[in-house]
Parts: sequence; structure tokens; C-alpha cells
Amino acid sequence: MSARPIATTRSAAGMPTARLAVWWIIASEIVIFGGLLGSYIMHRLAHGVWADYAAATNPWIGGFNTFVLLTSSLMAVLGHQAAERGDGPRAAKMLYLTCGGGLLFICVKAYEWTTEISHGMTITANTFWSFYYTAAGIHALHVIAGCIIMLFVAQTAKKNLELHRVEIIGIYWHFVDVVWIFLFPLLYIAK
Amino acid sequence: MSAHEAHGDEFYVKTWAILLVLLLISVLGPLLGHPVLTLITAFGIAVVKAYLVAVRFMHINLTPRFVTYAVATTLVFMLLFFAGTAPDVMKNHGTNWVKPAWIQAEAAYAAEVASGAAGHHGAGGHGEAPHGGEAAPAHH
Amino acid sequence: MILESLLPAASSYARDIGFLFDLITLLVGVPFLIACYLFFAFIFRFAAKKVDKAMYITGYEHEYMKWIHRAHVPILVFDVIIVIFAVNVWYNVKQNLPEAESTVRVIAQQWAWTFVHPGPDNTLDTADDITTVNELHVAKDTLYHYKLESKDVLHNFSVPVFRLKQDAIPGRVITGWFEPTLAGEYDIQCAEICGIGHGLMPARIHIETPSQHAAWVAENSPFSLAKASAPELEVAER
Amino acid sequence: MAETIHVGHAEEHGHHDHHEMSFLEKYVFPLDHKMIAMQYMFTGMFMALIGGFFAYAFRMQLAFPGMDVPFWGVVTPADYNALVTSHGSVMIFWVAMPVLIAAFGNYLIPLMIGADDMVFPKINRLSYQIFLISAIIIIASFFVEGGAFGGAWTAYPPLSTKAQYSLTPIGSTMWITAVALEFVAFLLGGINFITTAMNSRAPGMKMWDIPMVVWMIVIASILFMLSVGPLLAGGIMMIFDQQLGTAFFDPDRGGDPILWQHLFWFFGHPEVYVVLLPAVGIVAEVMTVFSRKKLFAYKTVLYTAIGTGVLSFTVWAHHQFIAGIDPRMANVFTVTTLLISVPIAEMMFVYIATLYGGKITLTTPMLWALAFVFEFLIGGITGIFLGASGNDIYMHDTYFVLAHFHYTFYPIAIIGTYAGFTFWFPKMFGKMMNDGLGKLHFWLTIIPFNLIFLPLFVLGASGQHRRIYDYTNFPELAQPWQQDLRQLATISLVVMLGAQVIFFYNVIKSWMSGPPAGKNPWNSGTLEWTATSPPPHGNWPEGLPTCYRGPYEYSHPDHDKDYWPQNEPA
Repeated sequence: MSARPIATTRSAAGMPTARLAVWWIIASEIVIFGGLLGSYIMHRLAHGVWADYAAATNPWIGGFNTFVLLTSSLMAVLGHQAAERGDGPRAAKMLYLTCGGGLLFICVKAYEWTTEISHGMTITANTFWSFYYTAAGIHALHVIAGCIIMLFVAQTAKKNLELHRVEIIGIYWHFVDVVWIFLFPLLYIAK
Repeated sequence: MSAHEAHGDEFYVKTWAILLVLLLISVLGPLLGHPVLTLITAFGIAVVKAYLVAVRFMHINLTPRFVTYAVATTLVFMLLFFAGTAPDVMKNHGTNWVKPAWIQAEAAYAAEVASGAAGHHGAGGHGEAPHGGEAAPAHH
Repeated sequence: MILESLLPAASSYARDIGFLFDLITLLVGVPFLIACYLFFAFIFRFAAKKVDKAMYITGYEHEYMKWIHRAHVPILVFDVIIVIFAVNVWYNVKQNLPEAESTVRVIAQQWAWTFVHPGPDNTLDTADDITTVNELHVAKDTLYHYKLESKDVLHNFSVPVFRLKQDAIPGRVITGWFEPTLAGEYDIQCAEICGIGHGLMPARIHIETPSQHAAWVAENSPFSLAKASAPELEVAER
Repeated sequence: MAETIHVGHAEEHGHHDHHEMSFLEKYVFPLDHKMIAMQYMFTGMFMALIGGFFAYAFRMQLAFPGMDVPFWGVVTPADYNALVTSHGSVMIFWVAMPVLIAAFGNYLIPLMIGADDMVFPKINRLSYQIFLISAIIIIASFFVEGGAFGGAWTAYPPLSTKAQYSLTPIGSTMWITAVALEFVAFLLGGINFITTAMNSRAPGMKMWDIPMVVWMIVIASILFMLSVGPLLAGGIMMIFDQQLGTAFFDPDRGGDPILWQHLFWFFGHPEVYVVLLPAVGIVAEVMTVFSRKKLFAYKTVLYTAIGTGVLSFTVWAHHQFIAGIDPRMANVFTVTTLLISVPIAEMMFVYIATLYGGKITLTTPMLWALAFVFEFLIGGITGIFLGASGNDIYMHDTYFVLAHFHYTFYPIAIIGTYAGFTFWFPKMFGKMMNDGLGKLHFWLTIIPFNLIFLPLFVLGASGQHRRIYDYTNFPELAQPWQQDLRQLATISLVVMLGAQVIFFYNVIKSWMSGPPAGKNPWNSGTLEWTATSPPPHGNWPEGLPTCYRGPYEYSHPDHDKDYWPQNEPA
């Protein structure tokens, strides 16, 4: 691995480069989800019949998944605390737990989707389900991507290296959590 | 990152506990069956939860102010997008234009609700795929 | 003036749009010429040959900045004038819907136009409607509503001599109006790309004097085509 | 395109890294921001040639309908649609964006703010690789069954989502995939530009000491990042509509085709300013150097840029006035659209004011910069005609629109690029360009450019619609004088494209055997001119510079030389 440029170590804006970058990533992600969910809300408010479609979603599974993500977020922030204290192995352990949460989330999601699809509620059933699978699917992709990156971060953190990355991936993970916090009422609760 | 070192792990566990209580409320809210209440418990609480996560987990208040502004700007732009787009997408008619198929579908749905068959859609989605598709506007 | 010199104006609002075009030309043309004059004057006046050393101007000095600020005044005024006239024309053509004397239905599809004329009874969706492909017949000095639909993709009902343009959108019926003021035969073009045949959707609009138009209607109504006694029936229906 | 890359190869004097880098590491998978910039630059120029060739093919068809176009053949309606679609997409997404933002951004930001590299070199490299893949996909779409997508660069559904309408089952999906990938590439690049400029400035470089072009690229990147999201989401929705059979944009099954137009133009309009601002920044650098004068009211330029950027998010529906949106909305968007003329006009005034009191030398880069101001002025004022809703009823989708946005995009993408490229060529390659050949190229580009598009204003005003492959089908558009104007435009285009040979000859010849440039051939004050030409990996191996003053301290009364480098202690 080549040496990190001096540029990366400067912080004229008053915060470390990686943290600055992750916030910009989040800003650009907000508009991706914002555009999608905005379109969804427009349709949802306009079509009364969608409330009936939404009734077929299972809020208990959705609620459980919210619980899983919130808990994994807690693990991520505890990992960050450990990293602040310089405790790499504990940070890594917390990140692995976070990953476990992500994995559980995906598994529950997979179960939920298989059930729904086998009951005929496919992505082409109607536009509500199209939005449902698209929004939740893009979110799930973020969860998977977060998990993969987190595994790499945990690998280095275990050796007490690059501990600042624990915070960065944590912020990203919290953002994924926040997206789900909004997806959950939009897709499962509002009826 | 030094300002939040005052917090111990308990602080985060406590926050997590609050989030779980809020989650429980938002799941149970709809069971009361009051639409306005559902709206509050679902989205009001989502905003509170998001705020808690952003402040206590993501430490947005400890980052330079411009980050908050940038995030706020994206939200404002999304509202703008919604405001500009909704008059076309959210309406079934407007100044000098109508979406006839949509209006028909709505009328058909209203008739169905009136005849007490509204529950059919939710259940119908479970049963047969073709019905789910048929219920979409414009097929009537 | 400018638009009319390029293409005849054949609708009641075509001249309004022509006037708006002239107005904008004037209001942006004058500042443009002034800006160009200053631009080239500075380039020649301050050429390296003629200047010993450049001035040191930050641009914040009041004596220089005031010129930038002053320039805003006419621009804002011109903007306001343009907005007022533009919105006025827009309101007349698109938002306001004057009482119709007749209504035609325009249906776009890949790649042809179908026009439904109301027929002798001057009412759409009756048995005597006259349906034509790629030719629209209208009477001069009659206020028409059009109901625009599309069967497949986006199209655009564009009649350049009317200065009229409106997208046809599947799933929507869009209503608008026009009042032909000039007899003749003109183009209807599709102005929204609609696939391979987009360039092959030339329809024609036939603007006829009321008597000519009545004759065309009589000749083409389903009854007159079916039976020789149609004219009587037409009179009876009226 | 790996072959084109090493045109950009330049002798490297020193390395950060101790081991000698292999050819692959250095030119194909580089981490050095300058080499990535060169990759973007030459990929962009290659794509510009392709886009220019597309324009040549369809303009020949318009001027001489049905002719057997040399190097292409007979242009069928399907060909014509594919050509105009790809010309638009390629020129905006694969030429203007990579060259103006990515190439100049990558090259200039670290050098101008006194950093040794971008903050995330690997993300930077990944950004280029994704971009390259997207470029390959868009070109490859010409060779699949059914041919390339032909639904215009705006890709309005249902034409773009349903194969039975577009007749390009694979081409449509390849188009939207390529565009989406390109956006991902620029999101990655944009994050790099923003964080680098925000965080990695040289010690002492305050907000108002940042060169204008850096500001502009950063603002443009922010605009891009905040506007592209809805379209990315829309792109995914469109791919699902095409391939999975969902109905997001299908009115028959509960969707709405207008939704796509909003998603598209919510991005599409800020996109204009995304490419405009870097060009404006480049022109600021060139104009100050060659008029030996401080930029007139630096902060004003900056505020107008930010103002334009914010306003650009509020005007998008002026592209849709007659596209079926609710007519009442048009009034709102007319007002915001005309409002945007205020900051843009101010920006142009400030540029003209910068010339006042200067000592102007008309070198090749300066000619390009001045041409930018003049031509963009024309593009700007003709925009008023289209922003005024009443007039747009007639002008929408005519050649007037086409001429208008070519008068904005051409100065931005082509003139701006030439201004920047000829200006920083000595820095990039360490050699001076031939000024005589440069001026010849300038005049042979700028005169034909005006002769292409001025006639198109007239044609547009006479009612000629866009994207029609043969106007002889329409009696009102088949008049002899109109055909003459079309032929004039086409012949001018061929002349202009031919003139580009001079440019490439000049580049290669100057690079091979031009006179050495030295560190600071233009006597410029900004930091990049304090590095060797070309700068080695790490830019300043002897130590990164410190900044003491603003970038445009030309002809300062307290200084004996007429320029005062930013890194010179007081």
C-alpha cells in the first residue's frame, strides 16, 4: 500500500477528511432516497387503494427489522467509543456484531420477501409493490455494502490500525438506519 | 473528536432504549385505529428517532455547522422537488387536463368500498397475483 | 413582426406570441448590444500595446461597483416586463378556456394523427362524427376546443402557424383552444420524439371559410356517405 | 482507450514512492491525480470526436436528405434517432462532464490549493474506471440487436420504457445503465473534489484565497451531488420498467410518465450549471492572467455562482412548459427562470469589468476565454425567449431551443475546454504550444461555429422542430431558403470538425518538439505555476507550498513585478 497523500491528513475545514467525505456521501444519498420516496409519497397520497395494498405488509416483521437495525446501530456506536479509547479488538468485536445485525436484517428480509412473493405480491403486481421492492431493495443493497465494508474495517481495527475508520463506517451505518426509520412507517405502518 | 468523550457507554445504551420504546409506540399506534394518531405515531416518531440517531449516534451536533446546513439543504431541495412535481403526479385532474382512467378506477374503488368489499384488496393481494394487478387503476 | 415574416400567423393568439417575441428581442437585444460594445471597446482600448501597466482594481470600490449595481436595475425592470407579458400570453393560450363554438378530438399514435370532427350536429361522440387520418378540417373564425389524447407514447400536437404546441400524454386528456383566422392549408407537426416514425407524422390542417367547411362536413358525414337522403336528416337533427 | 492515455504521458522527474512504477501502475491504473486527469481528458476528447462524428452524420442527412453519407451510409430514421440521442448524451455526459469537472478538477484542484494529491486517490481511480465502463457501454449500444437507443437524451417514457414503442429492446437499457454508471463515477469524483478543496488547502490559504476555478468546480460538484439523486432513483425505476415490467412510468397501470420528466429535469437543469461553472472558473483564470488584472469583485463572482446554483434548483419545469404539466405551474417557473438571469448577467458584467483597465494580450487561451464570454452571452440572452412561458408555446422543441443550448453548451464544453487546455498545456506537458497554429485553429473553429448555429435560430423561429430526420416531408419546412440554411450549417460543421485536426496536430507537435515552458510561462500568480512543468508525482517534492495572499494579485501597486505569486512571503 502506497503512502497516504499529505492532502488526506490536512483538515482545513475543521474535521478529518474521511468524516467530511462520509457526510457528503450521506448528503448525496439523501437525495437518492428523497427522490424515490418523494415519488412514492405522491402516489401513496393520491391513490386511496394503496392503503389496502399496504395492509398486506407485515408490520411485525418490519418492526423486528427496525429493532435489529437500531440494535446494530448501538453496536456501531459502542464500537466507535471503543475505538476512541484505542481499544481496537473491542471495536472490531462490536463491528462484527453490527455486521451480524445486518445479516439478520437481510435474512429476515429474505424470508419476508419470499413469503410475499409466494403469495403473489411480486414487484409487478402493482405500483405500490414496485415501490415497496425498489425502495426496500435499494436500502438492502446499502445494508449489504455497509456490512462488506465493515468487515474490512473490523479486520484492520482488530490489529489496532486505522481506528478512525470505525467512526466513519459507523456514521454510514447510522444513516442506513435512519433511512429504514423512515421506510418502516412509509411501507408498513401507514395504512 | 473529543467533545463527546464525556459520554460513557451507558449513554448510548440509554438512547437505544429510548429508541426501542419509540419503536414500540410506532408499531402499536395503528392498532388504535385512529388515522391522525397513526400519522403522528408513525411519522412524528420517525422524525424523533431520526433526530436521536443523528445527534446521539452520528454526532451531527459535534461536526462543523456547515454539515448540518448541507443536510438541511438536501431536505429543502427534496421538498422543492415534491412541491414542483406533486401538482402533476399527485392529482387526477388539473387546469385543462384529466386522467380519465384514473378517475374511473377511483370511482370503481369507491363503489367497492361502499359495497363493503374494501377488505378484499388486502386479502386479494395474498391470494391471487392477477387480482393484485387488476386492482391497479386504468384496468377498469 | 419577426415571426410573421417567417411564417404566417393563422390563429387569434399568434400575433400576441409574435409581439412577445419582438418585445423580448428588443428588451434583451439592447442590453446585449451595450454589453458587446463595452466588451469590444475594453479589448481594444486596453490592448497591451496601448497600456503601460494595468490598473489595480479589486472591484469592491464604490466607483466601480456602482456600475454593476446600476446595470441590475434595467435588467430587473426588463425581467418584470417580460414576465408580465409572457404570463399574460400564457394565461390566454393555456390556462384560460374561452367558450367553445366547436370541439375536435385529436388522437396521436405511432405514427399518425386521428382527428374526430363533431359532424353536422356539432357535438362530439355522436353517430355523425367524422373521423379522418392526418387531416384536420376547421372553419375560419370559429373558436375550437381540442381534446388531445395519445394512444401510446408522448406526441406533440404542434401547429406552427397557430403558434400552438401541446404534448399528448397517454393516460391524460388535455384540453386547449384555438381560433383560426387565416384560411389555407398548413402543417401539423409532431414536436415530441415518438420513435422511428417521428419524422413521418406530417398531418395537414385545412382552414376553410365557414361555408366551405359546412360543405366539407356535409359531404363527409357518415350519413351523407351512407345515404343520399342525409342532408334532410342533418337538418332534422339540428 | 488505454492507447490514447499515453499521449498524456509526460516525463516524470521524481517520485514519492521509492520503487519504480510499472507501465500499468503509471498509465493504466494510476493513483496520481494528474494522470487520472489526463485519462479523463483524453477519454473525453475521444468521446468528443465520436459525438462530433454523430453530429456530422445526421447533419449530412438533414442538409442532403437520403444521401449516402461518407463513413456512415444512408441515415435511416432509426439511425437518425440513435445518432441524435447519442450525440446529446455523449456530448453532455461523456464530454462536458469528464473534461470540465473531472479532468480539470483532478488536474487543478490539488495543484492550485497546494496539495500533493487528491485526498482519496483510490476512489479517484475507481471513479475513472467506472466512467470508462460507462463510456464503453454507450458506444457498445450501437452494435447490439435493435441498435442504440433513439428516444432523445431526455429519454421520456413510455418511449424509453417499452420496447414495442422504441424498437430498441437492449439499446434503451444500455443507455440508462451507462448514464447511471456515469453518475456513480461522478458522485465518487465529486466527493473527492469537494473534500480535497475543503480540507487540503495549503497552510495560509483562506476562503477568499482559493482560485476561482477551484471554487467553481467545487460548487459544481455540490450541485451535481444534490441534484443527481432523484434521477439515479428514476434510472433504477426506468431499468425496472424496461426489464422487470414494473409500471412506474406506465399510465395504463397506475404510473405517470410525467414523473420521469420531473426526475430528469430536476437534475437536468442544475446539470447545465454543473458544466457551466467550471468553464466560468477557467475563463476567470485565463482572463486575469492575460489582462494582468485582479478579478473584478472576487466575492461577487462567487456569490453569483452560488446564487445561480441555488436558483437552478427552482427552475427545472421550464423544460416542460408544454409537456403536459399543469399550466398554472408554468407561471411560477417563468418567474424563477427569468430571475436566474440576474446573477448570470451580473457574472458576465463582472467578467467584462475585469477587462477594464487591464493590459490585454490576445494569446490563444485569451482568445478562447473572450470567445466564451461573447458566445455565452448570446446563449444566455436567447434563453430569455424560452424561459418566457408565452413565447415558449411556440419555441418549445424547435431549432431555436437547439441553437440556444448549443450557444451555451458549446462555449462551455468546447470553448471552455480549449481555453483551459491551451492555458495549462505548458504545465501539463512542459512545452509551449504553437501560438500561430492555435490562433488558426481558434478562428477556424469559432467562425464555423457561429455559422452553424445562427442559421438554426432562424430555422427555429420559422417553426422547424427538432429530431425530425427529413424536413422535406413537411411542406412548410421544405422551402428552398430553409434547405439552404441547413446546408450552410452542415458545411460549416464539416469545416469546424476538419479544423480540429489543426488542434491535435498542434498538441502532438508541441508536445514532441515545442519549446520548453519552464515553471511559469504566463507569469501567473496561482500555486500550480510554482511547481515544475510537468509536476512530478507529489507535485512539490521539495515541500508543499504555503499561501500568503489571494490568487489574482496582478499589477499590485506595492510590488515591483506585475504578478505576486501566492506562495511568496510578504
